[in-house]
Amino acid sequence: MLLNASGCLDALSAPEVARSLDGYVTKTITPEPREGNPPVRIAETRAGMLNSIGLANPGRERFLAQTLPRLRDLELPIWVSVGGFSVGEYAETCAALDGEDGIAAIELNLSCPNVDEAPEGAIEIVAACREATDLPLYAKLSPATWNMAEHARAVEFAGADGLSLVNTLRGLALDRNLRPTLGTGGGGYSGPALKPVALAAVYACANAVELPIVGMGGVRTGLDALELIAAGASSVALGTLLFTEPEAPARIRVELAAEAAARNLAHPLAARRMALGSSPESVVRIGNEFRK
Amino acid sequence: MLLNASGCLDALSAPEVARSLDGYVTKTITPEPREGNPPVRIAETRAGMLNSIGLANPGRERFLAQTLPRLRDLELPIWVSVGGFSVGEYAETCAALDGEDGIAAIELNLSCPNVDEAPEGAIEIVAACREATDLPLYAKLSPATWNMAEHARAVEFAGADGLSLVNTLRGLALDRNLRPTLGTGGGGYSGPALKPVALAAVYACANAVELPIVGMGGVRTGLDALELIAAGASSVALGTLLFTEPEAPARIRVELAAEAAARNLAHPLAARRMALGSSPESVVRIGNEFRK
Amino acid sequence: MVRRRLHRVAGAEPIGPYTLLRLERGDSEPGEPGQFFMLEAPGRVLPRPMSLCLATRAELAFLIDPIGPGTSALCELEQGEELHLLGPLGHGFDLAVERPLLVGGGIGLAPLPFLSKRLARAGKGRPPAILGFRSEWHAEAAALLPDAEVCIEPTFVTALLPDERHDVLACGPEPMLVALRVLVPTAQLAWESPMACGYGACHGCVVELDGELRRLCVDGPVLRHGGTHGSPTSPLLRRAGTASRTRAPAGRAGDSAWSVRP
Amino acid sequence: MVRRRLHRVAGAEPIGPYTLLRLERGDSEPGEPGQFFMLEAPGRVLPRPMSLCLATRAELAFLIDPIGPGTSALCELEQGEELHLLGPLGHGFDLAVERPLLVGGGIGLAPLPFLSKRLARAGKGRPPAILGFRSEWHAEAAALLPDAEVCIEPTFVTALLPDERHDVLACGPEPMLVALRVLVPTAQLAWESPMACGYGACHGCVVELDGELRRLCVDGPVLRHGGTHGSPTSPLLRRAGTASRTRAPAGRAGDSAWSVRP
Ligand SMILES: Cc1cc2nc3c(=O)[nH]c(=O)nc-3n(C[C@H](O)[C@H](O)[C@H](O)COP(=O)(O)OP(=O)(O)OC[C@H]3O[C@@H](n4cnc5c(N)ncnc54)[C@H](O)[C@@H]3O)c2cc1C
Ligand SMILES: Cc1cc2nc3c(=O)[nH]c(=O)nc-3n(C[C@H](O)[C@H](O)[C@H](O)COP(=O)(O)OP(=O)(O)OC[C@H]3O[C@@H](n4cnc5c(N)ncnc54)[C@H](O)[C@@H]3O)c2cc1C
Ligand SMILES: Cc1cc2nc3c(=O)[nH]c(=O)nc-3n(C[C@H](O)[C@H](O)[C@H](O)COP(=O)(O)O)c2cc1C
Ligand SMILES: Cc1cc2nc3c(=O)[nH]c(=O)nc-3n(C[C@H](O)[C@H](O)[C@H](O)COP(=O)(O)O)c2cc1C
Ligand code: FES
Ligand code: FES
Repeated sequence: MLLNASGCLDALSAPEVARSLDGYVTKTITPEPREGNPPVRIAETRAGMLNSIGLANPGRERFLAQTLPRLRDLELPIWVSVGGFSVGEYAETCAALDGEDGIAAIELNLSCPNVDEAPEGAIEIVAACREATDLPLYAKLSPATWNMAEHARAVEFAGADGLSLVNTLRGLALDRNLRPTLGTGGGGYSGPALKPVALAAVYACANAVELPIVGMGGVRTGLDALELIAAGASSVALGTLLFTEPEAPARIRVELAAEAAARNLAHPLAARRMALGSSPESVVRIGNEFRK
Repeated sequence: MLLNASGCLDALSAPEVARSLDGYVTKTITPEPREGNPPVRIAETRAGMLNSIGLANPGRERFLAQTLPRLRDLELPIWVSVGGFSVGEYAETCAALDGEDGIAAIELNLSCPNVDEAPEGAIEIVAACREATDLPLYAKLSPATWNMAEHARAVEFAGADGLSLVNTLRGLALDRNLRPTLGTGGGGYSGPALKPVALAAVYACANAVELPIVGMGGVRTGLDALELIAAGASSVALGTLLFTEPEAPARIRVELAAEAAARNLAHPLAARRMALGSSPESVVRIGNEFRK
Repeated sequence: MVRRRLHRVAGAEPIGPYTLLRLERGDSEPGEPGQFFMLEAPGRVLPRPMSLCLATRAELAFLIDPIGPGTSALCELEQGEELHLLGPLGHGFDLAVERPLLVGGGIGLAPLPFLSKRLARAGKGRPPAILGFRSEWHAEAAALLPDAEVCIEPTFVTALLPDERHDVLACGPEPMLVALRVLVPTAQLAWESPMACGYGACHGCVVELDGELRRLCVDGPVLRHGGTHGSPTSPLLRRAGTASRTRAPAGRAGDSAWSVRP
Repeated sequence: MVRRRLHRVAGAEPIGPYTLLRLERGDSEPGEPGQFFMLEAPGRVLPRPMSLCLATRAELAFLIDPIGPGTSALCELEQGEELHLLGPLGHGFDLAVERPLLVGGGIGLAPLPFLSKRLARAGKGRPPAILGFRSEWHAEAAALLPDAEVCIEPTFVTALLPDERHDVLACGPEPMLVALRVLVPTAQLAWESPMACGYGACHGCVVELDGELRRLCVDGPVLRHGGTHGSPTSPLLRRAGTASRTRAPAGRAGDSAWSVRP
């Protein structure tokens, strides 16, 4: 299953790009509307980019009243990314989404590097959201943690149905005057440089838990996607790549199929967990997550 | 002050490279000798490299008896990188180094991604080592932590005299057969891709504490070094770059001076903390840390 | 509908400090004057926004100021190499004007040749144009807009503004746009902001419009103060970037007279 | 003393699937046969180890098998481009031998032309050589070692070993080296291992020698079993990398007969 990474596509501005995916993940929604951070919000680095969008979003009410109905017209599974600044905020949004049509899953953004307030603890948030909704809950984790595996086990225990790996790292770029390029100082680091980090995170979590994993971070080619699957991902999301190449999903699908075929695999998902080297019986059953 | 990054130079194999630096940092020493990890130990990625050397080192006794005397012949300030698997191990090595001649500082490796056992807690280690030695103690931190600033304040409180930032991130690369390239699976991710992460870590810590900081991570040019200084570093260490270009220190010095001059700075260190935008009075006094 | 196509470089010629990058047009549409394309920048992660400068049946041409890694890589392209183009994107100039006057500053000249041609095609002949440059060298680029009146610093282009009322269509450095906005409140101004995607996906290019942060790539880059599009009314704090910028970053104050958000 | 110099490409010619990359020699020393250089690989982070293949007064040449991104980038270099060379590095072949016989497998031919020349210079004429290749196409590279006896798979080069005792100096894929070590215990064998630095700085290239992990770039790459240098006695577990490797990675078992460390 090919998705966009949260915050890397506006389906209403570019519906044809969204339709080339198997599902659309919204930009993170918070209870209150957020303007986001002051410009400059983006900077390029040698092998990636920095952003400090700062969770700009219309807020829960306007999202439900105005955005969601228009997203439904896309007739795509919609993943709503949920953010907040307290356990209660996350849970309230989950509760509000619970009754809505057309939502395939909720992705809990537990790891945005662009908001100063650290989440109160991923486990509590997941547990509270679990109470609040029956929708599938994906916990989106930061790779900036000493022990990914422990983190994964904790959110699984708290009731997560899946993991989204990874969010951006924290990065900084300076301009010629040695001042931060971004208005906020640092920002989230994404793109090709992140790929080995994303692979390591997916690999560590897949070794620790049997949850489905949406893998992302620096994917540029079908082989990158196949590697995430081999490390344990069951779906792959495209982020920074979509900025450069909105038609990337079609190319990635073709390349992914070719790379799988070159390895005598009947289907890209047959590569799942191949990097883990686990014996066949410990390989989890793969659901029908790939639509195409 | 220009140093090598720990584990990125063997002064006994290449003394002329060590002599082109202002000080030599040893590979991390543990109490017992370590063979290190099984090959394959290195892999290249698009904008960096992975290593799983695994703290291969002769152990404390042989280091003191055989290596240190030969290092002293270099007549360079020697920084000994100390590692271990318990608070006691770190402290014992610090105590053993305390009486030795020619040691400029101890760098506590609190962040090696290639050993499975996580250190028991950076703060306890620093506090115990503080008890064990009067030598300057630098705490080397991982960038894989949600809150760098808090981490920095904690080790300062525990008695660290300085920070070394950053160690590698955890990364993974797969070969054509979708199996991990490195013998150990994942490994430490270093090189150009790490630069924005290193800058962000130095910037966050310099905002939080006034300790001297050895900045490192992906430095390739004098401008990279100057940026680390602007973000708050008082010294800069070269790692992965030395593998490609052993004569890099001389080039970096020339470029660093030129980049400083182009900005009307009398000396590269005059750029220190420029990225922080702090008012002049909050800028810490710069010691005579740059020998050259 | 976002369109991205591969184009072959037909040629790249220096004009003063700039490079005119000519691409084989293929079946790409040039769009409207003032719209822009995202150009794949060789070796870089993100593409770079560029106004279309000239369009013929066979070619699309861009005038590029090499101020950083991306623009320098674009200027080094050679005949026969290929690159991807995404576009045309954004809102261009409104051509339904009575008495057009084109105003350009430095690399802000870029969209004017195409604009001039389109206005001429609309039947009223080539519109008058005034251009300001930093040096004689930079002014060599004025060759792209024959008959334009040209001035060199320390004279600013605003000094060439005629007394009669005109419909000003302008592109240039921020201080120029700011000055024009005061002198000619109805002017259509082409602004800039760093862009990662150019098609509304990243929210990276926002500027403050009528008190709200809006995406310049979707709502601009051409804005009309008090017109349908609005114009940035209170740019956000931005420390000076490069010394050599000659075109206006919107949403940035630099050392201009604009008020700065706390 | 580590030396790194900039060299200009004098030419690059295909020989079978390989490329002979010729560099202007400048004032660089070629070192001893079997020593290697680290070649800057365009666009890559790390340099790549390559045995010196040929040395003239004017040139240093390397024979390169494009098996991955680094070697492919090196094979695409064109005349006039420049790259850095670090070396010569490591320990080469011991030339003080009575009855030399050169044995090469695939790209393992690389160090043999220079070795042959040096042995000839030592006064005993060109030493005999036997070479094995995977195909006729690969065997085109044998042109670099005139008069060598050549065989193509399924015949292995070991089948060409003469009965009389020789001092074998060999380079080739791991199974070949493993077989030779059994057949000719005194053979000098050139091994491989992935290298980041080539000069002892990274500890990345270790192989197990006499029960200890040693740096192949410092203690090798040429090793003699039971000789002064030792030879890898128990390579470490290594999953097969690429299908097209034709030269031996030391410290790896692959599907060879070597024992594997638990
Ligand atoms: C709609 C639009 C149309 C444009 N048309 C043209 C054109 O026709 N010809 C042309 O030469 N340039 C044009 N530009 C500007 C051009 O896109 C930038 O100069 C380019 O992206 C800089 O990339 P770089 O890698 O060379 O430099 P960078 O390293 O990205 O930037 C160098 C310096 O310029 C600043 N900067 C970066 N991007 C921008 C930007 N978009 N606006 C202002 N400052 C920026 C940076 O902060 C930095 O200080 C246009 C920009 C926009 C938004
Ligand atoms: C001392 C020495 C001398 C060498 N001389 C030559 C020579 O003269 N000509 C030549 O063509 N090659 C030579 N090699 C091998 C060459 O260095 C590698 O093929 C090259 O580094 C591969 O880089 P790459 O980016 O093309 O492929 P990579 O992507 O780095 O590697 C492709 C595959 O090959 C494996 N591999 C990578 N490096 C090595 C290595 N050093 N040994 C074995 N397998 C490896 C990888 O694990 C991977 O599976 C030599 C190696 C050494 C150590
Ligand atoms: C401009 C931008 C905005 C982003 N916004 C969000 C967001 O709102 N919520 C979120 O969970 N992740 C956000 N991300 C992170 C991405 O979803 C993704 O985790 C990350 O970029 C790594 O993938 P990539 O390397 O393919 O871009 C954003 C990333 C970028 C570049
Ligand atoms: C091969 C290799 C070995 C390393 N060994 C150590 C070590 O023993 N102790 C340590 O603290 N850091 C070690 N590091 C980390 C470096 O000291 C440095 O923190 C890191 O590589 C980032 O710098 P760079 O990007 O300039 O390489 C090692 C890095 C590499 C690449
Ligand atoms: S440039 Fe991405 S939204 Fe405007
Ligand atoms: S290649 Fe670095 S120590 Fe041998």
